[in-house]
Amino acid sequence: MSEKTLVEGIREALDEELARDPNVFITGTDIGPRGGVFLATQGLYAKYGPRRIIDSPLAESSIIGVGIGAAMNGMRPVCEIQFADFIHPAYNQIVNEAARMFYRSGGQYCVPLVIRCPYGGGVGGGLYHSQSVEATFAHVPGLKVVIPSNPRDAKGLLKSAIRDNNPVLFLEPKKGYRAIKGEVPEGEYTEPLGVAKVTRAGDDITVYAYGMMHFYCVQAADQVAEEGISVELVDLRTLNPLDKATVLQSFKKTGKALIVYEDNRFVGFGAEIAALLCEEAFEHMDAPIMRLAGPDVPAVPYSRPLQDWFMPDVQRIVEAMRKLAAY
Amino acid sequence: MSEKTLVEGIREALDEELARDPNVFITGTDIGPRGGVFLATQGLYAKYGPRRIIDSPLAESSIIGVGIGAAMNGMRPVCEIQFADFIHPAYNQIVNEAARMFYRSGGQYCVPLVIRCPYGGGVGGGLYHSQSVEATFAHVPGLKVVIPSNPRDAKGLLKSAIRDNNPVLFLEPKKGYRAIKGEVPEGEYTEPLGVAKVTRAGDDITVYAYGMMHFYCVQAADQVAEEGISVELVDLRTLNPLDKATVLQSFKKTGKALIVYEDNRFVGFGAEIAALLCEEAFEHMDAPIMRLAGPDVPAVPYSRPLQDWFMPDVQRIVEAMRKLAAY
Amino acid sequence: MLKLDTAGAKDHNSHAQEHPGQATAHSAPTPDCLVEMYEVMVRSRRLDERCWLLHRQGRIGFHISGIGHEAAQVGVAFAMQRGHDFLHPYYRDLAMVIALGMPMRAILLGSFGKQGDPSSGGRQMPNHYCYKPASIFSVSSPVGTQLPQAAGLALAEKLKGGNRVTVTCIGEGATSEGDFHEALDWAGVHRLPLVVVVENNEYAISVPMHLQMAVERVADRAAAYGIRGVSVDGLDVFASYAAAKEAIDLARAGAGTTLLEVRVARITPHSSDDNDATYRSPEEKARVRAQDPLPRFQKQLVEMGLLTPAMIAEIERRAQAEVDDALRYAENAPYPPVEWAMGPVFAD
Amino acid sequence: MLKLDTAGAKDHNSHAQEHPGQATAHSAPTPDCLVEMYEVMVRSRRLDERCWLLHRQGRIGFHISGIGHEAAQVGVAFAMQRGHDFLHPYYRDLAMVIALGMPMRAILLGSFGKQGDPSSGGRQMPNHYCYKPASIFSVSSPVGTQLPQAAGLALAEKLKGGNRVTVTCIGEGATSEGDFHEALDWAGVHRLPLVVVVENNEYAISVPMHLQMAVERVADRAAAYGIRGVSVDGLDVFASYAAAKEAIDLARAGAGTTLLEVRVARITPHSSDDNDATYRSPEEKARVRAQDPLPRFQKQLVEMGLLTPAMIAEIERRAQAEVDDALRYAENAPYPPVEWAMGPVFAD
Ligand SMILES: Cc1ncc(C[n+]2csc(CCOP(=O)(O)OP(=O)(O)O)c2C)c(N)n1
Ligand SMILES: Cc1ncc(C[n+]2csc(CCOP(=O)(O)OP(=O)(O)O)c2C)c(N)n1
Ligand SMILES: [Mg+2]
Ligand SMILES: [Mg+2]
Repeated sequence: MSEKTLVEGIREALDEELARDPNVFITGTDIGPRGGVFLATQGLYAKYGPRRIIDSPLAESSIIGVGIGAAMNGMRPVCEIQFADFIHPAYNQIVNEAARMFYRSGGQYCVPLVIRCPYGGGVGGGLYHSQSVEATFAHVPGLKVVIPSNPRDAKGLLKSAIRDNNPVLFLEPKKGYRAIKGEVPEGEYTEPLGVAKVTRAGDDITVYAYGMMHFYCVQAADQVAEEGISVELVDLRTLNPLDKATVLQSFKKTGKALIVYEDNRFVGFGAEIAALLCEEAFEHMDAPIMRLAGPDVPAVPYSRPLQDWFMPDVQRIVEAMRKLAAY
Repeated sequence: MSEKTLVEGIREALDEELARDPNVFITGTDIGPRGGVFLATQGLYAKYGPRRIIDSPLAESSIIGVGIGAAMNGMRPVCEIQFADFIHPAYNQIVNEAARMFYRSGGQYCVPLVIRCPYGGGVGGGLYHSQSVEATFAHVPGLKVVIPSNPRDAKGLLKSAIRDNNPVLFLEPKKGYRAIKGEVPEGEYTEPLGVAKVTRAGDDITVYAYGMMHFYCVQAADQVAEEGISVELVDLRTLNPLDKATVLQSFKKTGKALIVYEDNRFVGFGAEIAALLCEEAFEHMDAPIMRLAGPDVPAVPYSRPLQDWFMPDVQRIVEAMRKLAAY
Repeated sequence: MLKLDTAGAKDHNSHAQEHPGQATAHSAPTPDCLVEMYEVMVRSRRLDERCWLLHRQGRIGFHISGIGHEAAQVGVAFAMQRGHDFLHPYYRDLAMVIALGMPMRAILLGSFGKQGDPSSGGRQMPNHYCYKPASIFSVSSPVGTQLPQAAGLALAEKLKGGNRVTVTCIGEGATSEGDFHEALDWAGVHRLPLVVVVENNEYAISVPMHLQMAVERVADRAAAYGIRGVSVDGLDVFASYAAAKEAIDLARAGAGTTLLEVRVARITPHSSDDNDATYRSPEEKARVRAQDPLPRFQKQLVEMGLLTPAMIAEIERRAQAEVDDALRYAENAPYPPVEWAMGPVFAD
Repeated sequence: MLKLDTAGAKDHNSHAQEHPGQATAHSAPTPDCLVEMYEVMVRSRRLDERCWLLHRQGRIGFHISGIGHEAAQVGVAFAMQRGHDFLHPYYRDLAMVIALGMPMRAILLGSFGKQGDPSSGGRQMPNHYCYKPASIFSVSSPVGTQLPQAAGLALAEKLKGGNRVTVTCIGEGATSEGDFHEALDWAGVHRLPLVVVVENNEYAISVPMHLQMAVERVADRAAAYGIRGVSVDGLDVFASYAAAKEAIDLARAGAGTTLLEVRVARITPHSSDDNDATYRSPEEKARVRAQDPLPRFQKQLVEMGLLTPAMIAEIERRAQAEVDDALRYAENAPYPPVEWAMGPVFAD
């Protein structure tokens, strides 16, 4: 084992899957010699060449559409969308096509396609390099949505995603690419899709998070632990299909839930968690279900103080944890 | 006053606004001589001519993009997307552009644009002529989302939408176009955006709905009334911005909530209502918050029994009402 | 046999071993082949007409027609290595899918939304063909989406060193969609083994060509992508076949993509939901009807001495019998069980 | 003065009464005009260089550059009726927005994300220009989206019977986006008063032209839309001006849209986030640097006797002073209050 960054975990997964399966190939803009704008594909072009690492025209709908076609012809494409903000032109191919192909063809064709996509704010990216898109896509039946929160999961989940026979939107917390470090086992291992993980056991409150917000929640939980607040932390990891059992189980223990996400709050993913809990675990509810989320303005503004205002951070999570615990 | 259908209410609104304001024009496919595939624009081409009723190329992203540009140059375009299923190619122009323009230009440019769009199932439309898209778009700050449930509101809300200085997604329950009839006042009146309506006062349970499902809920409420269940029915009418006050007020009275929507259940609009209630009216909760919604399969299947399986209907609403009342 | 099998999901997208025997190249339409083409046209036409009737009778809920497009479709289909080459069609391609071997029973099960419908198991609307045994991919309603996918099929074929050509079809109206443009950029850059057939019937539902685009010929659009553009009389089987054959041969030989415009006639309303009297005059409709490619092809074959009145009658009889059989079969089939609506949503 | 005013939302999109005096046509670049063009190029270049420096110093968070694009931009801008005609630009259009009258202070407020940034009030990244007093629309990050919007601006102008021409700019890479295609279909069908300027620097970040499209010239793409396509040396002010002037005059006269390709050089990395050593060799970079349009234009004007060493020095002095002033101003400006993040999200 060795300490790696999140982006290194992703790069290792890509490298190993390219080596393992000749049907895997990567496409997207700047993923070739440039190695991707976040260097997730660095070195792969030199190693696997232009037939496996294919720089695409600047046209997201076709990056996905071509991926769907290639997948239906026996390949396992990994398509990179440079920023989640730029997945929007591909919305039709993802939602109407990739997600529905297996169902609509009565199972004749499946679409083993991975869409890798950095998301999230706090990096000075302004309105269009900061967006979170998980709620939008988690709403789509037929599409798996996966978000890793640490290098180990990043590698193991991405490998599972590539081997999955369904389209998987793999959202990578870009602020965590280098900021989040951790042990990554060498060589072959996978993490299953559709399984949440209790990353910290606790008794007083349950906090649900994923991606960068999970990273902050770990720190916040450490902080409130000193005050005697025992936090159970659930890393959702896969948003669709959601691991309902793990989500409900923790809540039944603590009776108090906080959901943290940086996407816009209204109709965000946290709403589904809240709805699920108060629908299926009503008798265990000991407090209002709290959401700490990005505010309902179009996206993260650029200017430093404005960005800071937008982003949930450790301090705000601490405050929310305290408030919930004190209820 | 006279009895009209929902689509007639829409047509009247268009006609009156075209007559009232020379900056209003309509574009989309088949909205010209054909009068729209649902005849919402029937007769308008003959009356206003090809400079005001502009049949577009078959290209949704540009239908919206051209609308945005025209709006920024002083017009009030009403863009028709033929079916909600076909709004997906325009997702980028709607979300990244129309909804963000006012905010991103620091208020220099606003986008007074209406996107009219039939949505919903139960019409034998199969996977791609039945979709509900309200949750996806209600999540987008900067975009108003309006859904009328009756002819009077259809006319009054559409007139307000056309006069609004923001992009408004105006979703029309296509199954209700002719099925829903009601009184429509002659001539000028408007209904305000952002205001929900208690369409039936009651004491036992609150039911939240919109569009076609509201129509069914009225019938279901009648039915259970005979059994002594008193339903308060809230027609949300505008999903974003949501009329939180009315939503909360009714719940504080009844303590029991059922949300009915035909969109896929998971991360659907009902999740937001549930989250809101259990976050801000926890002390009033007397029962689990129930959602009756479309199942999480890609969309409404075509074959009759499969379609019937998918669609919430009066009978299922009645059962849900009974179950909630009995809790 | 037509019952859909969703087991073995891991093999869904593997094409290599299927129907190797069906791969048949037609270097030129032999006399036999011409008669077969004619028979496919007749079969398609009779089925199509029956569907219109069934719709008027309220027995099926929807129909969208290929009437007037058959010559082009048959020309293209017979230029393919049928069963081996890929087809990513659109909703008007009835004659094309029949030519590739999709059974009428299968098609009508779709029209009725009945159990066993191989296209989608009753999930999609009628005429949304999908038939893997004949290498036919799933028709989507959102127009244009098949183009980038077809480019992807062709790209994968090239990467794998395979020799299948991908043929995809689209209406002229849908060439205004961004997906058309994006797909052809890939096609040009990678010289993909792809033929994009534009079935130009001059209308997108009610919107006439001149409001869709400002070019004379859809084939003119090829110039934007560094690919071949060819426009032919799609009412003529010979012209359609020759152009398609050349395009497919070039694609297979590594010479890249052709944008092949076939100029056809939409003799019916857009679909059973349409009323074309709102935008086409009776005179115009009569003019379009007069372009019918079926009598024209019949006349050509008769003049060539390939068709006799007896053969014509026999072909008609067989087509009617086939339609009758398929209709009985589909109408008597049960509806799918509701489990078919439930999924599976995900492949294993 | 640069403080953003969000009041009076109802008037946001009314353009008729603004700055009528600023409408100045340049039928040919007069000597004075040529010198002014040169000065704009110098001003843009000095500001641009300073931004790179500021970024290396960690004083600003991001910069994306127009260095190497200035000749084309100035040529186009001076062919416009500045302030009257619309510009829907993209992120590289620094020289263009300066030419249209956007003050350096305003630009640098954006680079620093400071209060008063007129482009977006600190919400957008640097170089996402928007300046209504000069009829400049808001730059978006998602590439290509400005094209349908520009078509819409032009369509509205035509519907209203106005005489503004809309100019919009885009990189060659972004012409692969579907929005490019869809917009030009409208432009062709409605003969819109629109000029689409493609600034072709042969790279989309790291992706070279030959992997983006299979045409020699982006202007070739015009053939798909029934519009004019013109390709000029965008390193040359005269050629750029002449081609733009003709295109704008034609657009204003009702002759429709031109797709104007200006072939330029991206002398810098894509942006301050890029490292172009990963995909361009030192030799290639040297070759690109040698194409610098600024010394070329200076030499031309000197040879024409329009520029003297003294004038050159004075122009440099003024540009440096302007940059220094703007930098002081922007760096000393406060950050926006957090209320600026909160909205308003909706117009009244
Ligand atoms: C994305 C999308 N937008 C709109 C529609 C509705 N629609 C179905 S067919 C059609 C016209 C297509 O015209 P064309 O491409 O010329 O094909 P044709 O039907 O004439 O063969 C339209 C607008 C659709 N199916 N998909
Ligand atoms: C829709 C979208 N996809 C990806 C990006 C990321 N991106 C920003 S600029 C750029 C390259 C643009 O190249 P080109 O259009 O040639 O313009 P240039 O920068 O060379 O002037 C890319 C890929 C984006 N901004 N928007
Ligand atoms: Mg057509
Ligand atoms: Mg470029």
